[in-house]
Amino acid sequence: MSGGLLFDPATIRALAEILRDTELTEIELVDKESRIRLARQLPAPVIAPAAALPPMAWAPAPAAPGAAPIGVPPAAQVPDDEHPGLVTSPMVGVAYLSPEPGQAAYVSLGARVEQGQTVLLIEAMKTFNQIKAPRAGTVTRILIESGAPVEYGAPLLIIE
Amino acid sequence: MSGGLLFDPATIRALAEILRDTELTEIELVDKESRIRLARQLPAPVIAPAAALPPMAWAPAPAAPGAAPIGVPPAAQVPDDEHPGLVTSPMVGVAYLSPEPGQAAYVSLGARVEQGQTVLLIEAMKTFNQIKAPRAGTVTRILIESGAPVEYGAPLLIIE
Amino acid sequence: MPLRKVLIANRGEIALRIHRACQEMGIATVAVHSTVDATAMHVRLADESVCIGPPPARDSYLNMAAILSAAAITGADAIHPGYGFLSENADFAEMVEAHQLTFIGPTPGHIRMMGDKIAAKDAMRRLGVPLVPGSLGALATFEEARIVAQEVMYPVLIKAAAGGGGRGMKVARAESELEDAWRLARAEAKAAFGNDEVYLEKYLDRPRHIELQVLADTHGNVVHFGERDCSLQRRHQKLLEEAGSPVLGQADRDALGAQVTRALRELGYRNAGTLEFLWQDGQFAFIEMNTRLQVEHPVTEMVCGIDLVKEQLRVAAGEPLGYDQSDVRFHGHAIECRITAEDPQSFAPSPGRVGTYHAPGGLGVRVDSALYSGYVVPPHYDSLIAKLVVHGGTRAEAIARLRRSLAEMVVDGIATTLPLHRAIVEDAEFQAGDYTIHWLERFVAGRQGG
Amino acid sequence: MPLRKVLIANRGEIALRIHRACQEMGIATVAVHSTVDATAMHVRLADESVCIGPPPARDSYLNMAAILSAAAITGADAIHPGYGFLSENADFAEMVEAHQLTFIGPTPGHIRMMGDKIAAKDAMRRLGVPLVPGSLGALATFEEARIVAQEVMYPVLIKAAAGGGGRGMKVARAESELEDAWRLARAEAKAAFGNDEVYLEKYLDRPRHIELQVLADTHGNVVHFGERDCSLQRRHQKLLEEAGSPVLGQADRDALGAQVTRALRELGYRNAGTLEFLWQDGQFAFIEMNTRLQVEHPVTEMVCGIDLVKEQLRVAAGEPLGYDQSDVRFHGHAIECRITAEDPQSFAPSPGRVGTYHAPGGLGVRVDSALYSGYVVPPHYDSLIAKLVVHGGTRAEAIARLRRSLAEMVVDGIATTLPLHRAIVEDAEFQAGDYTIHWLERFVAGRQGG
Repeated sequence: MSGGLLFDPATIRALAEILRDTELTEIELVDKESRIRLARQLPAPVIAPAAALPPMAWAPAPAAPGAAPIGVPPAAQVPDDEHPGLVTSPMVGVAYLSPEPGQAAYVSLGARVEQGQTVLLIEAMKTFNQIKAPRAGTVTRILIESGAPVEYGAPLLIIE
Repeated sequence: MSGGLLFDPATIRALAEILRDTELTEIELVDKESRIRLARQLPAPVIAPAAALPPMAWAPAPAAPGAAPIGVPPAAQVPDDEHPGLVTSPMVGVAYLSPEPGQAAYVSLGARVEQGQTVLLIEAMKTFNQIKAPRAGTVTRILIESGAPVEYGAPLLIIE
Repeated sequence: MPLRKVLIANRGEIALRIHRACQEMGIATVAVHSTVDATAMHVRLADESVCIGPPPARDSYLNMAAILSAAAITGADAIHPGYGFLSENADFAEMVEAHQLTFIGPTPGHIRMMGDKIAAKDAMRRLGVPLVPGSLGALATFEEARIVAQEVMYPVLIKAAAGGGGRGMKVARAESELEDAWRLARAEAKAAFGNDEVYLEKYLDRPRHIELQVLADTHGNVVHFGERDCSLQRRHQKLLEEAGSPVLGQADRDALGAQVTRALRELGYRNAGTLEFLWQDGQFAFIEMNTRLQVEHPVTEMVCGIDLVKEQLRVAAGEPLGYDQSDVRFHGHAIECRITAEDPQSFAPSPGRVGTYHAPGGLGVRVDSALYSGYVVPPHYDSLIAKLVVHGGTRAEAIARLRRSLAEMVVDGIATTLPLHRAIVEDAEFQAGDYTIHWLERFVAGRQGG
Repeated sequence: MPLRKVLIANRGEIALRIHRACQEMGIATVAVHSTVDATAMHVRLADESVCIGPPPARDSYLNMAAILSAAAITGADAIHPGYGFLSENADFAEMVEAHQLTFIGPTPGHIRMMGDKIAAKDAMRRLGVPLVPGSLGALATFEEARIVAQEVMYPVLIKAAAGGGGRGMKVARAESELEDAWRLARAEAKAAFGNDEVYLEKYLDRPRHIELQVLADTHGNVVHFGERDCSLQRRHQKLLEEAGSPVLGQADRDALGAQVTRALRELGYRNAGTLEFLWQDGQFAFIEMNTRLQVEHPVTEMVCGIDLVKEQLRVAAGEPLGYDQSDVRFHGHAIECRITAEDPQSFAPSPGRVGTYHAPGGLGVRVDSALYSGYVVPPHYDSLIAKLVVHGGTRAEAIARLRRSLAEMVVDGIATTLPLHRAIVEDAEFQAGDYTIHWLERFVAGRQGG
């Protein structure tokens, strides 16, 4: 194979060394004709269950009634959290999907939005703050209900 | 390799560095012909140093003056500890190499001993207890001085 | 003669407890340990340590010759036996004194006297301490048992003279049950203790276990530090203790204390001791005396503001108490939870490696424990791994503090009784202080059923 | 009106401290936190939590709108500000009250008064509290400074009216140095605070820092809980505090306490507060009043047997104290060590991941800390990670207990000031209580040199 990628023991040893030195857990090289993948598990942690989670064993703080996104520990949050199109709350307050009760929502699922377009309101300290779309795109998820309390960083919408 | 993407150790190490510095867990580069992917798990174990060692950081207890083998934590003991020919103390007491002060030692370095032959005395509770060779062989190390206090399991001699 | 170096003939939290008192008094410590305890906390912190034998207690912590040799080679001038192991072994105390060492505890004679349950009761009866009504010593014949039972009234209990731990102990609720109880108790006593002597006493059906902490110096001064309520027991193992008892007031405390300190002064007792009583309907009945420090001594320390182990050390060095009963004041309320390495439902032992150990903190919280993260609880010894002790201005505050500290405490990797304690503090009867020595068995059974 | 749910507008050990008090009183808690504190102890233990902003304090813990919004969406009825952050911000207290929430602290007016050093001194002078001799308020001219300096006698100190943290503060040891000091202090004051007003007072060259803890209800009752000696400071940061002061007796305490409580009763003060004094040659001189809970409040709790945070909560709910000065008793001695994530020689901050955290235990030891094994100390906030507090029957016992608990405490993975505290307790001058506010700087310099 071109360049002798496959199976060259010296290459594999070299890659393995890199893997170890750099504390990587996986290296994968692929070209047209071949693929090489090295992986290792980290030395087993002493406290196995603590490996992925904070070590304390307390139960997560229960959320307040009617305050769904409040008090949920980060570990329990949905993977939507890391979605590149995620719009999060820039403040603590109460989120509203429409300008006033009974009126139409700013956006609905599947709607096309322009950059800078108001997508919802957050009321904080009796002030209504317009939350604007950071980019143009399609609203693929609405993660809150109108009137829900939101904390800083709370996931609001996904615009793709 | 075409474009030099694949397998250039310097590139991989540089990527690994980026991965570490930025606390990413994965980097994937793809071009027309090839793909390179690096991944790592976050340094997971909460109490990493506890894996091999007891975690406490206290200094070892200082030995009493004139009581050399007493109070030495096991970790600090010589590798002789694990020698297959090691003879250890079956009791706490004071070890003597000769039957009485001024008399010749039971055994000397390099001496040949028979199984069951007395090799030293341990005084405990005003009683002198004969310590006998557990096997025949040659005395290759004497690990105590006459009159030294010894704890249970303390290394006394090596007979090979 | 002040103590310079104390050998601590114990392990676990109590060895650490004694080490801390010594260290704060400028007294050097010698830890003794079995091979499996080489990295235990009491060994790590001691000034010196001596390995005295392999893991089984009989070859190490009960090995008197090894312990005395360890004292000799380290030049210790006193031995503190802690609780359990050799702490109530009169022969050991005698050997310690024969080697010109100070035994931090009572005289061998008093240990021996109180180790014999009948002799102990005889002594206390003579000294005017209230007892459970019953036979004056061992019963010679069944007929004698029948007569005494009629006198004290049914239900009655037949107990092995050499007994302990509930063995050789039978209840007869009416005369028709007496002969069976008599026969079975004697058979069990013979099998368990090689001695079929039995005695009889009135059976108290809903007693509390209340004990009184005393301390005597070698100059004839005796004080008490009030009572502990240790009624929460399962199979005669105490699980949670309080000071004071929810059912006693200062007048009850003063009255019992006056009787007991007078008796011990007459006896010439020295050092710390605890008199255990059953209490029912306002009456105390002496059951036994422990001639040593107790596991649950911290609750007394918390309400009296004293350090009992330091007092033991001072008294053992010949110092006079330096205060009298009127100087002993009681503040607030204290509760101790014994956290053991046991399954909280089945009580199956759960030795092994502790993952994370996190002690609760803050005001009014004390933890006595030799645990640390990564410590391996060995299978050879008692399962007690930590004592969580809280103090509050009132019993209600102590319970609230206990609840929040139990919620903060983490012992990962092994099963512990923490969940059981968390359930107990939520129970309304416990909160009301409304329990007897039978309460916990039922509570545990209810949890197992539910 | 009893409090049902308290929002704790703070982080770290003090947020945990307040949470514990609330929980023991059956009051629900709301933790607020920055994104970096999502796994912090105060968040983990609180009944509810709200993320209020990104790591910088100005965007989270100092973000009044976010905190009030968090109170609104969680339905909290009161806010405890802890210490630092918004605790002495009168505008915040005002906003809290404007939102019909209870501010757990003094009135905005008193916070504002005591926040202005000159106004605070004017008030205390009027109320008969002793001050450092000096100018009555800001100096209009240099000539005025010269006259006052002659009156109070050199050495004198010129200080920024708006000052704090040692900035805008210059010593003149003789009249020849006065003009330089005047010019430099004004320039620094202008640069640091945008206000070049300065005042002058007698410079005390070897004072102790002694402060008095007070508590007032909303019914006109004021008590004090004695003094704390906080002389061990480095760059105006307290490192170790004691209650009581090694140089005061009960008569001194009573005399100062009577002056201060009378003054605060007249002022109509409410909730907790601390008056800070310099003390030299038997004379107290008021320097400032902190209108909040102090970091070092636990030493007071240990000697008085009270829970200051619970008292704050009770008083904020409108309850009367329920006791008077004669009910406040002092028992033994307490010492607090502030353990910070700093290099013990250079004091360079040392944030990062804690490996093993092991708190010392046993009798008379209290640890207030939000640390846990594996916790990452963020670089954005104060470096205080733990307060080790010990109590003993005497100062000597407290020091012995401190020594042994410092030896037991483990915080791996980051640099901490534990080694410095271990060195301090071994020092003969510290042991003798023989120190001023300059002692620690010299002690630290000696260690750095050596």
